[in-house]
Amino acid sequence: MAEIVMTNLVKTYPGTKNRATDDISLHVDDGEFLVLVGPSGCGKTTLLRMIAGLESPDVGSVHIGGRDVTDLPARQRDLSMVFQSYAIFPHMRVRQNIAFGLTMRKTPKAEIERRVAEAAEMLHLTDYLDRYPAQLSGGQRQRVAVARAIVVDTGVLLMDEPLSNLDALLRMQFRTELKRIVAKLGTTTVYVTHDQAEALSLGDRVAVMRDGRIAQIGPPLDVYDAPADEFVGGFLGAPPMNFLPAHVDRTGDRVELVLGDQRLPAPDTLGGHAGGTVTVGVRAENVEVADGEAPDRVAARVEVVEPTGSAILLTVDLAGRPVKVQTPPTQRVGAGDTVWLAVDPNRMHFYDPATGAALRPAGTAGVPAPRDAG
Amino acid sequence: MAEIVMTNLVKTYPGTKNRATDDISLHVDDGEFLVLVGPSGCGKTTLLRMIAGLESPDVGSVHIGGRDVTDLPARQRDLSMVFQSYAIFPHMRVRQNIAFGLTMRKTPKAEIERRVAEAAEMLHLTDYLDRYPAQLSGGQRQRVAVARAIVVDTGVLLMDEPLSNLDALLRMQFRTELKRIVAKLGTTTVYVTHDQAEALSLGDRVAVMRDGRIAQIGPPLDVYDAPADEFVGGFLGAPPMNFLPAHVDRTGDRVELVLGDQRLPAPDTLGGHAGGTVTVGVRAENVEVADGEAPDRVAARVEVVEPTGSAILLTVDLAGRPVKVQTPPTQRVGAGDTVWLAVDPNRMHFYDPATGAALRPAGTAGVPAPRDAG
Amino acid sequence: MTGPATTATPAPAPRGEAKTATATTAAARRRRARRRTVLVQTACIAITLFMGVPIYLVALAALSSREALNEFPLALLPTDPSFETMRVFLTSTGVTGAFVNSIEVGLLSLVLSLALGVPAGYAVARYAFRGREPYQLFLLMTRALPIVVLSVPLARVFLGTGLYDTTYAVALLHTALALPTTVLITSAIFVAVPAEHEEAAMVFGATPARAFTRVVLPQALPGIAAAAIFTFVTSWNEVLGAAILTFNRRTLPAQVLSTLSDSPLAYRFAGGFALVVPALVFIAFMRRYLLNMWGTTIR
Amino acid sequence: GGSSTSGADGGEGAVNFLSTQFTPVEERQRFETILSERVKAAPVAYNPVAPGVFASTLTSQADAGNMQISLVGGVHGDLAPHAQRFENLDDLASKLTDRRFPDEIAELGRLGGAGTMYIPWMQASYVLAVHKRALEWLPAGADVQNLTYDQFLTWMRDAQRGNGGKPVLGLPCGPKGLVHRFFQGYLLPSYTGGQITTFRNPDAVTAWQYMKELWALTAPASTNFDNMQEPLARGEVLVAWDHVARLVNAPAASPGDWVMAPAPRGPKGLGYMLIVAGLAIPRGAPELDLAKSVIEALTTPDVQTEVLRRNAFFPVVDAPPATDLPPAIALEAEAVRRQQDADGTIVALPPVGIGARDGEVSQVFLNTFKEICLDGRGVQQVLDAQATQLNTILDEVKVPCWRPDPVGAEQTCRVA
Amino acid sequence: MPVPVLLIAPSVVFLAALFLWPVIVGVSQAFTGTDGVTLAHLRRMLDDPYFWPAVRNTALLIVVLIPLQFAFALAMALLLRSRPRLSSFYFYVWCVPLAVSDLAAGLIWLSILTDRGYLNSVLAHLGLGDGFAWLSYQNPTTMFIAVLLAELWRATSLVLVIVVAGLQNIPRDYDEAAAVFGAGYWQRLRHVILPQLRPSLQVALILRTILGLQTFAVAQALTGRNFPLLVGETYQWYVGLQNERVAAAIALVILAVSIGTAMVYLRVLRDPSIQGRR
Ligand SMILES: Nc1ncnc2c1ncn2[C@@H]1O[C@H](COP(=O)(O)OP(=O)(O)OP(=O)(O)O)[C@@H](O)[C@H]1O
Ligand SMILES: Nc1ncnc2c1ncn2[C@@H]1O[C@H](COP(=O)(O)OP(=O)(O)OP(=O)(O)O)[C@@H](O)[C@H]1O
Ligand SMILES: [Mg+2]
Ligand SMILES: [Mg+2]
Repeated sequence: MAEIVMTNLVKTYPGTKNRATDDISLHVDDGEFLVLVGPSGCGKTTLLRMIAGLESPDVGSVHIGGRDVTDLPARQRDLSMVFQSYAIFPHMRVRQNIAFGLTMRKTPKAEIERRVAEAAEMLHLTDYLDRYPAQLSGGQRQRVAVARAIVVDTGVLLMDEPLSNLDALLRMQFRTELKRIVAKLGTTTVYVTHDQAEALSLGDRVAVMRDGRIAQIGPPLDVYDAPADEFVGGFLGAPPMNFLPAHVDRTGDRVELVLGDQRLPAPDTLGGHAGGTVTVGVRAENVEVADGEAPDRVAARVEVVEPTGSAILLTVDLAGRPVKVQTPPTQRVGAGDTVWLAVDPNRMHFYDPATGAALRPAGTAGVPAPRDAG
Repeated sequence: MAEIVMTNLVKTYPGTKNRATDDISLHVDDGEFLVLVGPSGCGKTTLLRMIAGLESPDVGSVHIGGRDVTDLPARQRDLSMVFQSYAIFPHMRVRQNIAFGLTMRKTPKAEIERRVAEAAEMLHLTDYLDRYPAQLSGGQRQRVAVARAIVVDTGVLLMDEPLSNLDALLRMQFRTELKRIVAKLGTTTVYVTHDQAEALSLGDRVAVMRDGRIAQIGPPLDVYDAPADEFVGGFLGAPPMNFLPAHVDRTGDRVELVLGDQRLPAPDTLGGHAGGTVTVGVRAENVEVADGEAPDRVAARVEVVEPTGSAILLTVDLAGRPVKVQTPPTQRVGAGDTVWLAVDPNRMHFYDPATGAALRPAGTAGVPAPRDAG
Repeated sequence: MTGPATTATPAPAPRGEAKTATATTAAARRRRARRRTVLVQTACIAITLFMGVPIYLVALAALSSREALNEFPLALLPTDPSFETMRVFLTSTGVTGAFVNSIEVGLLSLVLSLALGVPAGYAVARYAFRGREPYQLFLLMTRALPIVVLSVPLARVFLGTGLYDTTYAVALLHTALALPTTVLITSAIFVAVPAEHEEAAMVFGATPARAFTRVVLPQALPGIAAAAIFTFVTSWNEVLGAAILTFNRRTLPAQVLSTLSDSPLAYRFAGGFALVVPALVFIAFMRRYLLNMWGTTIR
Repeated sequence: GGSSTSGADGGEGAVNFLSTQFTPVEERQRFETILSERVKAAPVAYNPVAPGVFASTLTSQADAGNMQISLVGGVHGDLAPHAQRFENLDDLASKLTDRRFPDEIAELGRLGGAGTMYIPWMQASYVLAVHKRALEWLPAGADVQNLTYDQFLTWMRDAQRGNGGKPVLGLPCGPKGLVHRFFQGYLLPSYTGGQITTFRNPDAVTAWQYMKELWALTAPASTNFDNMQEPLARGEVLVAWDHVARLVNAPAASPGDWVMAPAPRGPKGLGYMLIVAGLAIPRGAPELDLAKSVIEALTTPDVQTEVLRRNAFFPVVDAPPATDLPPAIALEAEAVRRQQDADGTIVALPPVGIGARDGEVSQVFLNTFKEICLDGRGVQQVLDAQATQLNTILDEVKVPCWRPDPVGAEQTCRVA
Repeated sequence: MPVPVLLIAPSVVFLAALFLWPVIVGVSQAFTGTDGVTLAHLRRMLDDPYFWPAVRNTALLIVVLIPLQFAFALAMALLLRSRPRLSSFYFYVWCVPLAVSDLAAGLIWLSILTDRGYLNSVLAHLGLGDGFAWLSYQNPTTMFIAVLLAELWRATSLVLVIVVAGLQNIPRDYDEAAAVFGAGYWQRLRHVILPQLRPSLQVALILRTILGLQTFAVAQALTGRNFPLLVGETYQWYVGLQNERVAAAIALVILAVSIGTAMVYLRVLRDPSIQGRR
């Protein structure tokens, strides 16, 4: 039982005007894996530190496993943490660093050895166990920090960008392992990352933070597919969601979006906004790119072609605005070509141009298409 | 004129057995943007430090702009650097930190102010100019390190994972800006990253390192599409390239790959290996997934479905081996389904099962399909 | 584990009766925290009394009349302050001159010992050169030999140079006495300054000297301040060397302290107290550098 | 650089005067007044220092051949180690015959050699200071001005009893105290008639036995007392023996409460020690002639009386008895006079001619005291052991004995 | 010339210019007599009744005092580190004894502990007897405690200041990390703070020991020669007995002990994790 309940957490660092976290309330279930994302400086670390007991909130409380721990020192909270700055002990060898949490818990020697060896193996640190941190590369240091956190079996695991300095391959391997460990131990995990793929593949839920507040929280694909506002849509996903202002027009039964002098079919539910202007949000990968003209397609001029390996990212000019669209790597297009774009109306999201908030009642965006999820 | 020529650089850290860089020779053209990638601990930072003059090589030399700088101290090499661990000065405010390089160069006050403001603006640090580093978030600190490096106008710019702690959006914005600056000033840049997209979109060339050696160097898509060996193929790209052992069979004119009891057409050039076994490398996005059976397709059972946002990643079982394939997010498949896979023979890469090296003379893999590149 | 809570619930679920329980433990915890604060304060006050009361007593004695000091039990409060002994003491021959000399010597020693000692401390901290340990022992050797047995040859060294009976001679001697302290203390602090900061400075075009002054030195300020305090108070209180090397240009301790034990008790207190005050002012001034000012250190 | 601290900025034409006397702030102040008012020959930069510094300064300057001091002043023991570093002052001595220095004092100035090495400057002695409250326990028939050691012992015993068991006697046994002079010049001469030769004879055993008893009646805090005027003034002890200059402040506040008396007498007489301070001129001193004029000025009866009046050091010249002395000094002057004029006095001198070993000889007496009184060792056994030590030193220096031991020019002094 | 040599050269030259000759003269005094080389002074030293007590007392004082002092200084530094209210005032007061010379310190403590001093005055005001002879040679225990107390007062600030300066450069990160991993206060102290403080502690230990071997004024003021210390004996022989040769012999003993302990400290407390030295 280690669910985390944060209630109205407010924290302002002394000497600053803005709140680092602004009235955050959040409930992380026992054993849940919550991923925290948000722009740099939005308060993610601060939130973790308050859970850990390293920072005491100005207002609000933190409960872990039903206990009010707001005033409890860190070491009594039964948690472990990967620090963004690693904070591995320079005066200890890697082995002692990894073993630190176990040593503090007076785990038997043999057990410590076994677990350290295991963690080191997992993070490819076995050869470095007898080095001092100063003798390691940046990524190796980060791995020590991660290893130190995962060897101890605590109720709560906090990880602050634990893999930022590792290569994709290692990161992927570790992700799988972490999933396994966490599931096995039932650890409640809060995980900060900037990596899209990590957020979507690891999290039971994703919380998107902005300026010290939670902008949206929900299962990864919900958040990805149906961002609650322009900010979330723009923030999650690489490339970010495209946002275009469009006029809504109803011609008989048909609801259409007017983009410049071209038209695209819109979902019927948008009918209520007929005659008005909305912001259309659509992801690059939800735009279908065709070489030839067809009904219900709009023409656009290709401006930039960026191969990203697994796909090609095009920046096209649509009604005078840059739009990012994605095509499979097999597509042959060049800058200056004209392409024809189509969008499944169900993949469109609509936002209030004034507030940026999703127009939920009027669209289907709130109900994501059903998906299989592993 | 600031091309960098490294010749036979060998470096072994005292107290360690392995070479951190092992006889590296590398030529970076004046104004070129070289991206350095490689697994954690492979020697990237060490290489940068030798270019910067912070580490002196045991063997070998470094020339910058035609001058032998091997024994020249860092400050006389006219370069700037983003340190992996930032190394920003804790006793200086952000403003002084960013201005440091300019101050050392005795730039006029007004000029310093202008440039610092510009860099701060670009990295969204304007509000934090009067803070001490201890009062910043991790990402903000990293941005200070980046800003400090880009305000000075030097011949060589070294960046060691400069964006690892930043969110994708900021990273993308900065990438665009960096490209602009570097192009404008003609700075020779060596850039270490773990980010696939960064490597492919920023680099004029990409160098893949492994165990202190350069495994492959070339234009990004060459390296991506035609990895020189299994290591590079497995390392670059997320997910990594799939590798499958296959028997080569020639039936009349037709060269085929035998995978278990299924067959796939292979390029004719592989004919020379008929009767032998090769390792086939194919990228997830180059596997075409169809719901129905067709000639020249092989059947596979879906095991894991992982939505990554812009696509769906399937892990399928092909002839008893896991293979990652990618489908557009519109595809509907579930675990346990059977799918039919096809691969364009030109997208296949072949490797010697014993050495892992590409079978160049026998395949077309060495010559990538022509592409437009931005 | 597929069904996490659908929304971000603002309030914790299991409240109810548990609420009061957690409330009381929270209160208990706060009480414990308060008890801790009280404990820390008590300890601080106790130590402050131990460290401060003797100084209070000297001040008290220095401002008491001669007769008051002969009473028993002694008064513990300044019921009848008398500035007479203090006045006589402060106006006695040479005290002003000696005061000026002491300041001169103290500051000169400070500057010299930092100038010589800080680079050496840096070398000891940063470089693993051969002779590092012998060098440290060499430094200590000059301090480990009781200076009294060196007094005559030392005086002769200065007599031979024409520096005898000048404040420079005393400053040089005090520099030598403070040098081991300066080197060792600063070296202990320099090790803690990340070498990477220095490397960064050099990459950005700083000469080694500038990298040192702009980047390393500010971070080592606490150690420099500690060393400076030692140098100054050592010099300020040193008697024997100053007495042997000067004749007509005494420092305050040489002028006063050396013969203080022969003076009546009241003068001893007055002299002792008068000597302490300037050193206290100096420490008050240097103290803030001992605590670094840019928040917590980061790496 | 540096600012002058000597009051006379000892530059050209000034006399640098290094001295071990008048170190306390007030005494120094008063003596400087005398110098500036009465010594017109030259400005004098007066520099009182501790004896250790005195020796180091003199030695180093002499060794370096760079003498910057024109005049030195100190007690016999301060000057004796430096005999070979001083100018011969025979000419000055003959010029000053009108001062009529007592022979024994003038003799001391020759430092065991033939020529005059220092000119006598001042003299002093040790007496008893007694608070009148202690007189109530004085044994019947005893005269405080004419005590025997046995009466003294009885008195102290009664006084301790009367004082609620707390001793009333104090002796200056602190690290800078002068208690060894008590053994060398008072106790032992009074009991044995000698100082060195009789060091371990049966009389000496008696004397030390006596000392042991006396110590039992002495305040234990004495081992911290460097001078006795303060414990006396504080009322910590009521009776004390010490150097006059170290007693003078005790009666200062209320002279009416105090009595000053000569030391007690023993079986062999009243032993007392003559303390002489002298003035010498180091070889190679600058301003030699001015320094001589200063010596002349300082030995005029007028200045000598003034020094007594202000700083409680007695004249060494034939000066008319001073009137208008401050009460405390008058008390002391009276006691010193009585001590000198008493019947059967035995004058003891501080060691003569043994130079730098003066301190070591004194230490032998101190060690004897420590072992007998503090450590409680057997008297004879301690005396034998210490006698060996003493002889070791004396054998090295090979000098004839000094008073009260039999003075014979050709024979070296040893413990019998 | 290598950089470190250039950096230490000025101090070496300076000290050598000033001290080389005096040290040679001073040291050689111990072994030369009127007729050549001799061990007589050493024998004299060994035979002196004060020598062995001085050795014993010095050793006792160092062995008891220094651990006490370090514990005390650390406690003070850690109290300050928890940033109590008024901490800067406390810190200042705790530094005050630094400003006091050892002669003055002796005077101060004598005035407190002497029979009619402040301590007994307080006791008298409280009606608790009329004075105990704390410093009497008959009460060696209180005498020793008095010296200990006075030295603790006088010289702990030195350690405190070095430790506080050292603490400034330890990032709080490490402490926080340790706390998160379940380390209690004492564990953090033992596993994180003290190891990182090692260079400062090493230096403080060396300096404190060497300076400790050099001070005697306080003990002398409080106990006279009842509690002889080695340096005190050096002064006694040099100043009081004017025998600089035996004084030099004792000084050599002090020198040997100082350098010996310093060497041990340098070796034993060497930091294995510092590999970053060039
Ligand atoms: N100071 C050092 N002493 C000893 N070994 C070192 C030192 N610095 C790095 N190494 C080792 O040298 C190898 C290369 O290190 P380097 O820092 O160049 O790796 P990197 O490619 O930058 O890795 P990362 O991506 O993790 O930062 C690593 O195995 C590392 O353990
Ligand atoms: N010690 C501090 N003092 C003052 N302000 C601080 C301090 N630490 C953080 N802040 C500010 O609080 C805000 C939130 O910081 P926090 O470290 O929580 O951000 P973050 O979300 O972790 O960012 P990043 O992704 O860059 O690590 C930032 O604007 C930062 O500047
Ligand atoms: Mg953060
Ligand atoms: Mg690196």
